[in-house]
Amino acid sequence: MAEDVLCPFCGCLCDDIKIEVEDDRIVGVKRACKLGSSKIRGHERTKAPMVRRDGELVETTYEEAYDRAAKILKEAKRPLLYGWCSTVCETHKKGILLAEEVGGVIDSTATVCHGPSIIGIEEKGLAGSTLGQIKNRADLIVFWGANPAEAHPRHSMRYSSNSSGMFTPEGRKGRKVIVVDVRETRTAKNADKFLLIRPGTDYEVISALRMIVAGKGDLIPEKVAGVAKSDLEEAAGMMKTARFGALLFGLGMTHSRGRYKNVDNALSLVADLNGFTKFVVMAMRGHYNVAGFGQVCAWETGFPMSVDFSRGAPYFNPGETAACDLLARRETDAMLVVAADPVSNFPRNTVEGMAEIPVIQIDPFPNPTTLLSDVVIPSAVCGVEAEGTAYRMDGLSLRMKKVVSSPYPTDEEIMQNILDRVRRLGDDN
Amino acid sequence: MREIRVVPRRDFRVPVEAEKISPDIFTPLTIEEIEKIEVWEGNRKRALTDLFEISGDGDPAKPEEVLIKLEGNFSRVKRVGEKMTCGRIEALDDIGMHAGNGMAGGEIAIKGSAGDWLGREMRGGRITVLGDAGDYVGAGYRGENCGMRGGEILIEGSAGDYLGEHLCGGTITVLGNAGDFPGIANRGGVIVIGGDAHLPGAEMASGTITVRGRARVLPSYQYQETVEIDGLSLKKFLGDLVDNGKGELYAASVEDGGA
Amino acid sequence: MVILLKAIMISGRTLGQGASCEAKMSPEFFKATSFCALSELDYNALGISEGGNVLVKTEFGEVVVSAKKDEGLPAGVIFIPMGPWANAVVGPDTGGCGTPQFKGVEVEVEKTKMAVMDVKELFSDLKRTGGEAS
Amino acid sequence: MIIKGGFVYDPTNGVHGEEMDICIEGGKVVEKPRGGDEIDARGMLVMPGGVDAHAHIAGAKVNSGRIMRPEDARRGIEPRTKLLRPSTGYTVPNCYAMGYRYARLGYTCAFEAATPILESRHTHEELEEIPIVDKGALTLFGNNWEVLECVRDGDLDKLAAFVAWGLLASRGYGVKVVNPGGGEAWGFGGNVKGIDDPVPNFGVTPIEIIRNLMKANEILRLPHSAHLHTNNLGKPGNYETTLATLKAVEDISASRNRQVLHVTHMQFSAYGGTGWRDFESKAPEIADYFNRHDQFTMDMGQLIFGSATTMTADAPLEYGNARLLHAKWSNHDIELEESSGVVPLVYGRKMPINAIQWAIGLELALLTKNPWQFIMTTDHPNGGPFVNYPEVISLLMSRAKREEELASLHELASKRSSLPSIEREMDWNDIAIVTRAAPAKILGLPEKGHLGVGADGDVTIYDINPANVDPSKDHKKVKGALAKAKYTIKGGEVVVRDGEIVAVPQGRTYWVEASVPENQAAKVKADLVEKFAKYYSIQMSNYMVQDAYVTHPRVVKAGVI
Repeated sequence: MAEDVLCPFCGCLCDDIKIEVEDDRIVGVKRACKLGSSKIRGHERTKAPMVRRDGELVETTYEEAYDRAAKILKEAKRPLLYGWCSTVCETHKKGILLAEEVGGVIDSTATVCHGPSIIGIEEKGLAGSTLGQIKNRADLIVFWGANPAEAHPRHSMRYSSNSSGMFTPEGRKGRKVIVVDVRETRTAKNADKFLLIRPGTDYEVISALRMIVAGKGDLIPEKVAGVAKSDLEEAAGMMKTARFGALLFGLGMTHSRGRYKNVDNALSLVADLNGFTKFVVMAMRGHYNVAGFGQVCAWETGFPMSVDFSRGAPYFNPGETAACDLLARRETDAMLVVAADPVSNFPRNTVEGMAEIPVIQIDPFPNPTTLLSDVVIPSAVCGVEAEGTAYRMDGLSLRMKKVVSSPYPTDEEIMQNILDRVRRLGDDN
Repeated sequence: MREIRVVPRRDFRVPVEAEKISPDIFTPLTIEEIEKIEVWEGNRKRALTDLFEISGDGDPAKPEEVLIKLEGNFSRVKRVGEKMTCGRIEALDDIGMHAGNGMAGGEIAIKGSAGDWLGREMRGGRITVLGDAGDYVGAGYRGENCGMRGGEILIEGSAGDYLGEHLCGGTITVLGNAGDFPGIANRGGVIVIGGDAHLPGAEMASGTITVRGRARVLPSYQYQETVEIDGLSLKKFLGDLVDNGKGELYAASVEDGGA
Repeated sequence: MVILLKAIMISGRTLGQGASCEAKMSPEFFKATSFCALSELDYNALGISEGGNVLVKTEFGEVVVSAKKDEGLPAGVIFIPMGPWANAVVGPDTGGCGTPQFKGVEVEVEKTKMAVMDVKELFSDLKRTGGEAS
Repeated sequence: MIIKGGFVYDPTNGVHGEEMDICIEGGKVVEKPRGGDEIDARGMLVMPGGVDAHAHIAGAKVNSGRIMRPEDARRGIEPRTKLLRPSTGYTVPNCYAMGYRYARLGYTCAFEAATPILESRHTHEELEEIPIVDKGALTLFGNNWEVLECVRDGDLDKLAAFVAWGLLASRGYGVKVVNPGGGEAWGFGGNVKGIDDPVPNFGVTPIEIIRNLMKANEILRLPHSAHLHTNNLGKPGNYETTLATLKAVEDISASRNRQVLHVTHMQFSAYGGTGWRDFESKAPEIADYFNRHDQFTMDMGQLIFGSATTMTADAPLEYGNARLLHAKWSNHDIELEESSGVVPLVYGRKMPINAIQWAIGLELALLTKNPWQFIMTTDHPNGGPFVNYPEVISLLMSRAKREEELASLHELASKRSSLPSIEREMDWNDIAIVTRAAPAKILGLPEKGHLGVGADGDVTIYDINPANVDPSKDHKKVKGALAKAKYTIKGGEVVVRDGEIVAVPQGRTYWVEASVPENQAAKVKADLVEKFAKYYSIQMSNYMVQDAYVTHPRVVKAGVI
């Protein structure tokens, strides 16, 4: 039995999982939610490395796959190195170095989830805390465009609405929960106050709340984006009178019209609220280590994502240098995908941009990206078959464990092998 | 006038960064020297002549007398006219992102459309676009609290989102529509939009935004009065009151924000 | 007569999508992500029969998905779980900040007899044109 | 290796500018080398490698600064080379730039000034990525629930055992105390107003926390003393808090041959006035106190005009700053342990407050008579980035330069401080003390800050001739020479030549392993088991920094046994 194992699924990065192991095989998973348990138990794997020949993916050796990957990256004028959310920070470090060496653009899945949150933070800063602070102190939780009941199943019990701590001994009973969303989600059904807003109106609703919080509620109209002023006043009142409030926002804010400006305004709302009480704000990060890539990339390059090394010096400008920008505009001429599945998660037209260029995939599992890849390199599952560092959604780093051994190399080893070959190609030139 | 023509030798897939296509750089150079100027095609360093055919008057002239004519498709050529202080650039077709970055003087005239970040952090001079412009016209770089500080941008077509974000001075005129959040965090600049706009002037501290078409106005703007400007009846608002802003917003018609 | 519903499409995570998203070639993932949830009002208005499919169209593309009722949705808003079916109708524009608008997409929805494509079929037309090993 | 004929300043060993050779073998200073390179240092200034005892260079809040400030990262960009990774940033440089820039200044050792235990893994991840220099991190204890409870219960031995455990868990080097009690109060948006203001919910006062942590520090005989960021830091009139704090701990004595308390970035704690309108310097009062009490040391926290990124575990201070300046604001509360804030700002020459703050730092340095009680810092990047150390040194060495500067500042810098009347100009010996010998002594690093036999082979050679350059007049030359070391030698390896990096070795990380009696350790463990079960959001077994995060450790032993 492996104890206190970290879960390699969502940004909650639960670290209390028990895994039963017999003969180096997982036979049981305890405490994990449906999502985590499903991943830890495992799925169909990509059995061997593959390269595309005559239009079909055929099995090959790791050596050939590495050589092919290195050659594609080295020959490209604007290679894109994308993914990184479901692997450990040790892989990120190697990936950033590889991006430097090949003069590429490195970007993470953040740019299709909480990238706008990071740009919002660049405008306003982030008044945050660790999750334990919320657990121990928060008497008001606001979920905005977030549905943890489906996306982060253990969040409410471990960290937020239903958790208990030093100053919150009653758990859910001692707390109020506000949910703001465009539909009544499972999370909304558990709320004390639910604000149903029209899609794409987050910014206006936040501005109205800021007006009420600042005591200027008399200046706003009776209805804002479909929400009655009285409802806004009630929500704002709950926020102002909380002893410790936490605004936890999800992709509802970043994927909607307004994108990073929605987040920007929400960060201002929280800063304003701190003039009256204590309030913190946090992005509900999706994958277990998408936050880690942002951290590593920031300390290595100065920027958290979308870094272009074409000219040897880091250049950052999502909108210009993010993965979807490059693909949608057909500006990149090769792509490495590590621990992510852009073919599923990017808009169709953007995926069509991938179909025009050589694609290398490093991932334990087959997925739609495999279908469009020219080199496929299977890897060990981080947090189950490989150890390393991951950052929880609140920025806390923890060490993931290796529970069983794997016939596959780790992502980190694969990156190193490609890096070595890229360097050798450089020497030949 | 010393006229220098720059013509792409082929279409680019990978964008070219050519901040040295600028009157200030070209001025003292002969054609042969201009051909050797370094540009970047993705991660490859190129001589200007590798990618573009250069022709025109060979003799160096005063910078204010230099005219650079960009003929052909420059839609993937970035940073043209960066930090230029004088002279003139004419693009006969489209131009790529970041044209006129940090420009301090002179003129860029674009007959086609312009990419994103046109006139980013511009300080002076004039940019005109006959077609459309992308997002972030006259904006600042990520995280900065000042975009354009001076000069003039005229777009005859429409502009994208975040027009004049963090504007600290200067004037931007768009004859067509603007996208979302024109004039966001405006700190004293002037924006005139001929058509429609979505949520203009969010977090505006000072300055003026005029929307001669229809605007969706934030709930944190306070209606003042209706005024007549250039024969058009405009509703005047004050905001953005979330930040105690004293900006002026004029709109010919207002979309119902309650819906 | 074909009834056309103009609606706003939201895509997002669900438990089922999450539990199967590391096994995207599996029937579980197909089941979890190739549907469209509609408000009861919209569902009935379209005249969808039990287990029926709808065609969702935008200016960017179209996709056939199965239809479900969801009492949590207001009329005029449809939901498709995050995945390739939803993304078939999301536009590529990144709004100047690198992120496509996955939520709040203007769509048209109609009843259809066409079948839902599986994940391989969805991408079968994207022929590889580069990157082959020699 | 032999460094021949330079003017050597090694105050620890009583060498004051004598022309002599320094020999290095096996990474250490030796009497005679067996061979190796010969470096001609004739006509040049030779000093031990610089030691930065207080800077914010690694960890969650530094990275928050980077993430919220792309506009800072774009300043100071240098592309990669065959040898170097790319550099970015001015106030919050990337890790590589930190190492390269310290080395170019002739610094070979730098300590991160504040790491919460819970987030120390992150701190070490960044420290590992900072090349060349040796480093360490001071661990935050001043708002930790276990500390507050030990203080409340008067259980000093248990407190000492917890400090030892905290140092181990964080792989930390010393005891950092920031706005004690204030960080906990900030958990509900409050603060403490002074050293006797009780901490909400815990029934202890800041001064009790300080006294007990100082005593625990001495029970454990740690190499460094307690390292204090005072209550009320950054507020007008706070010099009274600072002096009251010091007076309240005069009875505590050090267990080792060093100070009993280090008060950090004193510039921010030496303010007079009842508000910003009558804000004035009280540096003379502070310096006078230090001149009469040699058991205390301080560092400067000098302000540098231009862009800065303030970052501190003093979170309430940062919220105040952000609202006052309408600036970006990041805050980060750490469950059961600390809080912190980050606010970017610009210090202006014509801003009266900033101009006075600038003067205060210099007054403190020049009025403190014994340079061994003083460390030159900018509290990087709070007062300004460390790359400005040559500017600060040239100010300390030249009254003429100070006068030139004062003329360009808001007039209140001259009216509300005593700086214009201060004649003192530091000499090279003083500089060697406040940038090398004193920080090493104060941190308790016997192999750093000097060039005696057995010392680390960390040497800096500056291309300036102390025999014929008058720093008082030629302050530009001083600043220029110090900004780009002619040579920086780290552990016997030339890492900088002519101001350029030529080698990138991996430095070591200092941390302190302090032993405690088993029964005390057991008491602490029982407390922690309960805290993790009830309050922490992670498991206790996942808490401690693993060895994988400190690949080149230098473990210093201390403790009770």
